[in-house]
Amino acid sequence: MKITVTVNGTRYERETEPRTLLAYFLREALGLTGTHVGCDSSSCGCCVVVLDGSRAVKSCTMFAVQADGHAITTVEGLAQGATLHPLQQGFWDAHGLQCGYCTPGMLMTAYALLQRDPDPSEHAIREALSGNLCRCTGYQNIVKAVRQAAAMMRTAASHAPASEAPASAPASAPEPVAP
Amino acid sequence: MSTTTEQPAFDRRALGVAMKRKEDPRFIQGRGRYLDDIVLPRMLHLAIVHSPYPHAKIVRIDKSAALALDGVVAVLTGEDLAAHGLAWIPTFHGYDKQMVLAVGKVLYQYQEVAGVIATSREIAHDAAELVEVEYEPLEPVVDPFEARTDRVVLRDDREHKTNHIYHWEVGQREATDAALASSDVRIKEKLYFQRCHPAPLEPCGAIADMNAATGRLTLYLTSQAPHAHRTVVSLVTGIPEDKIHVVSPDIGGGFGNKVPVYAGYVVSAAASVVLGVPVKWVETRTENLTTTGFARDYHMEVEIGARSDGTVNALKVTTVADHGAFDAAADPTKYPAGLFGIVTGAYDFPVAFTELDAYFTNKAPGGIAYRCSFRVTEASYAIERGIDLLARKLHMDPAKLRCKNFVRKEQFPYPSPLGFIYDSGDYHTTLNKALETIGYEDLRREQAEKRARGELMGIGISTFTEVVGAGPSKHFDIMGIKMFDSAEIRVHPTGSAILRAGTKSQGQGHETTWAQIAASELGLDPQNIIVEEGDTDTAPYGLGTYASRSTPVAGAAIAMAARRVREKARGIAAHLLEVSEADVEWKDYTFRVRGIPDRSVTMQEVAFAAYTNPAPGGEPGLEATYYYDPPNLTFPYGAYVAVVDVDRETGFVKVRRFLAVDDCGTVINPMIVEGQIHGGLTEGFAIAFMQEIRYDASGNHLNPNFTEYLVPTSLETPRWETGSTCTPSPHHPIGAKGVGESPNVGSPAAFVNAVMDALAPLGITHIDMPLTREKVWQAIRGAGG
Amino acid sequence: MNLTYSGTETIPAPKQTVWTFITDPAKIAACMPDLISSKIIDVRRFDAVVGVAVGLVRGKFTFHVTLDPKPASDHLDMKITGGGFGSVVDLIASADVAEADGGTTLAWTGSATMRGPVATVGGRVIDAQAKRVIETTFANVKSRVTSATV
Amino acid sequence: MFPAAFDYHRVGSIDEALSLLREHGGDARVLAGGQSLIPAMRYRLARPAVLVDINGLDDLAYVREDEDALAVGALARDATLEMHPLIHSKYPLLADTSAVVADPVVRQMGTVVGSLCHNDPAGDWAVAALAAHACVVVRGSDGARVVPIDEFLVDSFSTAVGESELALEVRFPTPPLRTAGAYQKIERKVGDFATASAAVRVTLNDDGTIGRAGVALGAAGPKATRVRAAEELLYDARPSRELVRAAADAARSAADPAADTRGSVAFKKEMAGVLVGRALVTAFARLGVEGLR
Repeated sequence: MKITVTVNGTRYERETEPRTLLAYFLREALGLTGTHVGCDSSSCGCCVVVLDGSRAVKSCTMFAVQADGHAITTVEGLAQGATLHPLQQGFWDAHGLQCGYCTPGMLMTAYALLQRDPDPSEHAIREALSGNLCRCTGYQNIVKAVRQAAAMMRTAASHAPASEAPASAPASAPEPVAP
Repeated sequence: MSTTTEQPAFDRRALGVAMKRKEDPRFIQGRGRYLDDIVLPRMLHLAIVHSPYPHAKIVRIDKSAALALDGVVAVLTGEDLAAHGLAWIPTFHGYDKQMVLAVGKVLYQYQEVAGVIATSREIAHDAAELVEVEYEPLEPVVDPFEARTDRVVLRDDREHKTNHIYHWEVGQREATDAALASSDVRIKEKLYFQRCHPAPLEPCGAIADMNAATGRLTLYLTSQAPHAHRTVVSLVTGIPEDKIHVVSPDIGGGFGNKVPVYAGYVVSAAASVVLGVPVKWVETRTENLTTTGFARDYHMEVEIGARSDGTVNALKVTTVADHGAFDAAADPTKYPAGLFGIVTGAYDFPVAFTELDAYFTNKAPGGIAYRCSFRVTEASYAIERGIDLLARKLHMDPAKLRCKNFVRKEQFPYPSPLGFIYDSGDYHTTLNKALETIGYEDLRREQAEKRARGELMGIGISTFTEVVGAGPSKHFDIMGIKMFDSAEIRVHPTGSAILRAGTKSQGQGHETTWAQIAASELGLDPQNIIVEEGDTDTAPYGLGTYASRSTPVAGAAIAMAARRVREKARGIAAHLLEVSEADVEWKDYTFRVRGIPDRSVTMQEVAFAAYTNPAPGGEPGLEATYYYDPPNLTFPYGAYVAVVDVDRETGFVKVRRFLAVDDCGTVINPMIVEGQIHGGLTEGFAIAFMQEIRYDASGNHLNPNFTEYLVPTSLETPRWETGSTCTPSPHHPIGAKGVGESPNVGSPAAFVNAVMDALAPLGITHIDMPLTREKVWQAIRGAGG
Repeated sequence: MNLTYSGTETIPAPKQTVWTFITDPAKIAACMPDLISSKIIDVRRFDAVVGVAVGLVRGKFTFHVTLDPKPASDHLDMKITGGGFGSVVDLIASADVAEADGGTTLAWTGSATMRGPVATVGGRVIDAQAKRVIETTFANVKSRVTSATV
Repeated sequence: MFPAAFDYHRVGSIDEALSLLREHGGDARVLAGGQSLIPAMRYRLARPAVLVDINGLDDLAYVREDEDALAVGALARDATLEMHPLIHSKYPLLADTSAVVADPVVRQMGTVVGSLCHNDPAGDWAVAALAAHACVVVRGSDGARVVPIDEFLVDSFSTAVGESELALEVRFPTPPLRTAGAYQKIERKVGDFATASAAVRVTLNDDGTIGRAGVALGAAGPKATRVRAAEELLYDARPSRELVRAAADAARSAADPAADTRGSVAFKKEMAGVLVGRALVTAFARLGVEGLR
């Protein structure tokens, strides 16, 4: 089947088998290998991507064909050029990662969280991230990282002129069609 | 302190600094390169067919339906591998071997039976379903105590027709028995340390790429020990070692799981050799949990004898170990039960004895060191539970009992009754710090009040010592290869450098900490020291990263290689400063003329000169390699305190507080050390409360996925408190001891001790891990609570 | 995983009629629910392919059935091995027939052992299905014997 | 793991979905949230030949109150309820439930109606629906019918929805004044199915007696189980510790769980009682009746 998806602001048209899971489509058809797969039971959250700008979903529990006509944000779409997204900065500053395998999923889940709750409590963060497993960090520094990012984003939002996009907005405007 | 030289653009005190990790930018931007991210031209995919039976004869394998499927290139069975001499491979233990693909019979459920190679993963999995295998079921032996009877002997390939693998003992049996017999007080308890699995989030995988034109086999492996794997592959296949190139890319967690060689690695290699194209194998979570290295599975019985004042007299621990179908425990050759001899722990036992018998059962093989230095976790659990049981029996505060029996600071180096020389420690100071920090006296008061109200609150202590850093070549080898490690440092003309080591980070942050060690020795900017590991073509030979050995062994090699570089640099500095070498001293990260500190050159200046202005007659360039053979093991330790509340109605345990005070000697990067402790505590928490690999009586694996093998989420995981003391290792070049495993080694006993303390008013003394709601509830109910 | 089931049917027919019925592979095979095909191998053995449709799990199970009657004690053992979905199911069932008021009681027990992914992933699904296969088979025995007798 | 191949249809209307279901019968499955279906397909326990994807039917994503009920459309996600202000203010039983289904990421896709149709005996929504006396709107080629939840839940993994029918909506009756509920669940960790769960909903009359009550258990039988004995005890009685205890005892007796890796029969039965007790205490507390614990 031919599908059209907009990933990190770029439109892609690709042929895919209906049974191809979105995670594998992103990794193999688009070469976006930041999205990982760590289980078969929708348990680990390594594959979380953001659907249509706001919903964190497990891309191993969704078929690529379901994403036809939708927009996907992956970890590769977080940074604006050389400027890290506040969440990426937070994870780096607060040592919110070790092996890095769960990190993209954590980032994307946290990204969706901060869209709906700009100042989440520690409990709210732990709750929101409870569909993402991490074997290395014990989560504590991940929580710290998300709180730091939230603070950075609130500060940026309060200083940003109204016309400017908030720091959390994914790259959107021009939609070049990828080859 | 004043200096006339210009302030460098970086902090030269690289050691002990919470430097942000150099590897992180790629991981936070999705630009890591893990095994499954690698795609090679014409690459095929391998899927493996597994046995549903735990013990069965293979009557017939019919490949025809699988081969008929469009896109299927080959189907390999054990018989096919046998033709290449690859049906069996040696385990790391050397004295046992294991099947790659089953030949004749299967010995555990999910054992690999056939491999299907196809043009896509999906087709490979489609075809794997079509491989018809006819089995004739045999009676499974699931319980090691049943295996001990030899009523059914599992391994007909072995000369000795018995399920008994080995007997191991250390210490003085008679003296220990006598001391126990004459003790005023004795405790004896059976403790089962359950079978667990490290379950790193990235599963294991391999890409084998045989280039027929060059005759070279490149193996991308999720390997914690790439050099050892290269040697094993060479020995097994007969391919010369220079024709094998092992690359271990970014690894998504290892925890010991990625030390052994797995069937998928061998089958993909064999397939690539046969087919001449790259073959990728990435296991499913089910394959990871059912076939790759498990850990623990020790049935221990601990006995302690003491005087009535609490002074310990003797320790005896007897263990039955369940090793599964093959003895694939990755222990050093002379230590079949690893470093279990640390079982006397932090206590000054006059005499001790421990013995262990290992058995085959119809379960997956393994026995790997899961975030643990070779069975240290089991040993620490035994002694720390034992001491608590003794405290209970003596009606003595468990902290006081520990203090009474600790090896004292002035006793180091301390020869333990089971043969180790503890290098250093100050157990009293560390425990006291923990007790003060957490407010132990207040907690005991609160507990007394709660008990009066019928509430179940518990405080648990664990004051473990580890033994890590395997190890001195006199004692330690794996398959004959001595357990040294290595480093190579090349300083470039402009004062940046490349550092290569025989280790392989899986999240530990070597790219940062290795650079910090080298930077602190060389006065260079750690940001400009790139660290490379995992490529056997470029890195010096080393035994890899596991068992908390990287910092004690490779970390030392890095410091020593850097010092070699520095010695060479001193000659160049003397040339630049126009003085004799003897007049040049290394001070404040700079070469200075003795007595004239204003006359100095930096390492950058020396590096430039090494290539542009070498000393006449001297060797140009600035690099060194060091192979470090540690003189002793290191002994990191800690004092942990857990505070729990138990819900009487449901058996739910709430870990209210947990404090870990660790002493790992010199700290390279406190941020990374804290991260390692958080992670290790979380795995210890998981083991104490939920993680277990279970088999039912018929040999069915009950936890083959993450819905049944329970990994705690951010919501269950407690908030950790940490602290530290510092007792540097006297024999390590920078005094470091290793820390990654301490929290996983030390914490399970703290959790269990806390829960048993909570349940003490009900007379409950022990529940085996994991302490699930139901087990705690059953115990409370059984006690009439 | 291991599962056990049991039940009792009271059949308005003479004991011998019931006994003859339940020891006949062809008759028992016909009583299995959602039978897709069956093949009688000899007087004691048959193969059956049974459709499975519980919720989202749909597929076929292939069973090899061996009957082991012990007429002296009015007891029948049945060994059923087979599987589907890459998994194996072993069922051991037994039935005791006894005369009762106005007919015969057929007391049966069954236990199922499942191996492979199905057991843990689809345990709750397959549990329900195994139970249904066994219960329905014996319920069908009752109805067919009854209708043949009446 | 990778699903077996299938044909995929993304439908643009309910009628198109129904016609595909009619055409393919048992070979087709409806894909809504997919959070149970897709893992089952990855393990190849489910291998439908045809998937009928209804995710394009945006009209079914509603959560709204109409004249007599809260109507939750077939595409309303668990997270929609979890974050809905109306649910938090007026439907505490549903708010409780929505926060503990699977994990928060799965809840972004998983649907309430899909969960009811899956009818896993350890699922959450069926338990809440029983306690709330909900009903389900089922649409076939002959039009729609409204099926009370007790009839809708037929057996483990089996419902009253026919092969060529579509469940369109679940309706939770508008709670009378002074009504509250609660959902309690024991799970081994986030994301697990219930070891035991209990849902209650109670209405207090003006005189302080209890009007209609709903009490139900999860993971306590082949399907979500209504505890009629407890409902009868509550009806017309006044909230008291004794009453709560009696209702809990009734739940314990009514529970008929199967032993599995989550727990033994004895433990699950006991937890059924404990959870009904706790849910009642919570629900009454929400109505301002304290001191029942």
